[in-house]
Amino acid sequence: MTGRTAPRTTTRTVLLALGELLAWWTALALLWLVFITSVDTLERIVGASAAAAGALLARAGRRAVNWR
Amino acid sequence: MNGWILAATVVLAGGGAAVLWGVTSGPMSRRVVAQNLATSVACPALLLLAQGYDRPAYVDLALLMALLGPIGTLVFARLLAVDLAGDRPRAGRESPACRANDGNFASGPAAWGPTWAAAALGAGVVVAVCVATGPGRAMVKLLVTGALLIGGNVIASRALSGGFEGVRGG
Amino acid sequence: MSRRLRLWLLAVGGAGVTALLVAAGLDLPSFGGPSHPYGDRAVRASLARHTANTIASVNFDQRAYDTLGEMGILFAAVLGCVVLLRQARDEHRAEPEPAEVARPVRRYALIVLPVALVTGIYVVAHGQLSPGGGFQGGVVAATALHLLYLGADYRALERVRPIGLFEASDALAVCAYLVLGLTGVLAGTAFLANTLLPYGTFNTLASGGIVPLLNAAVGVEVASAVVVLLAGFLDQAVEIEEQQGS
Amino acid sequence: MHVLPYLVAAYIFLAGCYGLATSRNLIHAVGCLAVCQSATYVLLLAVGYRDGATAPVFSDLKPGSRPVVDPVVQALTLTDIVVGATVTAMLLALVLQIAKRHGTVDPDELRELRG
Amino acid sequence: MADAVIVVALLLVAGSATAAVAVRDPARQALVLSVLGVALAVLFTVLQAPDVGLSQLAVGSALTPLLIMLAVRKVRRCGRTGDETR
Repeated sequence: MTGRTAPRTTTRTVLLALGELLAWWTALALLWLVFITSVDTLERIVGASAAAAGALLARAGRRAVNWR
Repeated sequence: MNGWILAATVVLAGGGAAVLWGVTSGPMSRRVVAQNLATSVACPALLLLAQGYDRPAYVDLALLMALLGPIGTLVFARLLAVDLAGDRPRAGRESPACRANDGNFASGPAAWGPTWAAAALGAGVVVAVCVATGPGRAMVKLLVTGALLIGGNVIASRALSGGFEGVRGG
Repeated sequence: MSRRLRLWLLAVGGAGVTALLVAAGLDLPSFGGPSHPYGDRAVRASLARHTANTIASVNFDQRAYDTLGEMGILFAAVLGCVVLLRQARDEHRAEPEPAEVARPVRRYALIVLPVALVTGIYVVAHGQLSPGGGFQGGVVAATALHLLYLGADYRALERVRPIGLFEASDALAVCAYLVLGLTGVLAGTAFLANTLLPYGTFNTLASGGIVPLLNAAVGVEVASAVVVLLAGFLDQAVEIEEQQGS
Repeated sequence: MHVLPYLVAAYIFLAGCYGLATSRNLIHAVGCLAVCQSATYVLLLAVGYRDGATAPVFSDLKPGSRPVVDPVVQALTLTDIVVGATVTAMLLALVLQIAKRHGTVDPDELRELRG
Repeated sequence: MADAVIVVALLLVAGSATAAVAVRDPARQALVLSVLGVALAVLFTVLQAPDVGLSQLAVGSALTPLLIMLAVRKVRRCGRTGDETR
């Protein structure tokens, strides 16, 4: 019983985590696009990486605060 | 010398004098409020200056001010929590009710008058500069700056009026 | 030396310095004057190398060697602070107490944390174009991390801050700056000479040759240095206590 | 107006020195040193200013369309601020060591302890 | 007339520097120092040095106050434990 519910909850948590990361990534990438003046390919790549770093930190921070 | 720079001069002179007077006299609770006010005076002044010099690049300064100013106030609110709890203005009247009700924005009325005045100043300046800029990416950046400024100031005032009451040693 | 004597000495010395400073101030070229020979040349050199932000060009191209010295000072100061603030033998670490922070403040900290990090990276990445650069952006990014201490407690900050990693990246960033300088030597020009990479299109992210790379190295170095520095102070202020009865 | 910024810089420096000499607390003395250092920023930037000019940052400005101020002193000031921050941190770490060893941060009491 | 804003910023810096020296308690001095940092950032902006202003903002508004306040807290704790053991 527990063996069957456990994978389902992990899938659910993974999906939730991915959703949270994706939401943060979208928001931060939009923020980057607002900051810059001219858009080119390198700008997009750097912005996407910065937004990814921000999203990871956002999730890490939320988990660190909620753990207790 | 154009109208924008003149407005910035007036904001700086008036707000700066008030901040200096507040931060050098009175109890600790008044000084931290004055320190918080410094951010909310300087950030609109920087926005006005950016518009006055016709340099959109200077908006970065206002953006960083809006981000870091409230963080600085949080530093004081956190590390002076014990001192502030001792001499919070009119704390005796409402402290038990306030502590029970999380998110109560009524505690410490001495702090909230300047906060809302500063928020109104920030909002007015952001709207004026946005109108002058016209729609586009630069306007969204200004709006982000304004949101960070006003949100940060309200939260910093909240932190000053008992946001760190559960903090002892940590 | 008594307090009175010290004040007299200060008054005499202060009067002398005041006289000298006022004389020097009156002799300087008047404020706002039109003649800035070095400035005009620096602007021309910066534009010739397609760097939009002349200050970044001066810092990371024309005077890149001085910036190496500045990085060295920062690195040495952090090293000194880590040594001075280490845990002594008669001290022990007390677990930091959990803190109850009001909910709006905690939420604000969690939301602004990634926003401040992205802003810091933006300031570093656009250092050669708009106002900003490695130092400013690095400090902003490092400050962002400490919102976790302000908005929650020290244990939350410790969970997302592997201090060894930051110490390593501090050293690696200094090495990266040196290696970038040495590649110039290996290519047959001078140390830290900006001749290797193409200068790129003016006012884009890849312009300025070596400037963006040096900027990024300084950004990583400053961010890690500030985190390590504040870790030392936070450890002392929050965790480390003297042994009772010592 | 021609010399006001230079005089302000001199005044800030002297005020910081007065605070350093009369300080009764080492942390306060470190703060006064930071004030002294801010005098150098004011002096350097005042030397580089040009009337009616703007910053030499060309991300939103056509090169040559407006006069610009001196970027060299700005770069010097930038280095100055970094060094100032590290000096503050280093001195505060030393003050903490003194506080731990001697239990006081008053320079006068420290002299008595040594004497 | 165009220099009015520079004069105002200079006076603000001079005033907050005086206050930073005159306020003797380190914690209160840290508050004045953070105001001094903001005033300096505004002065650098009107002197057309936005890079330097950003740098001063980054250091003066959050980093220096945090360092000083942490030092104040540690010194207070040292004093307390020292008194207890004595």
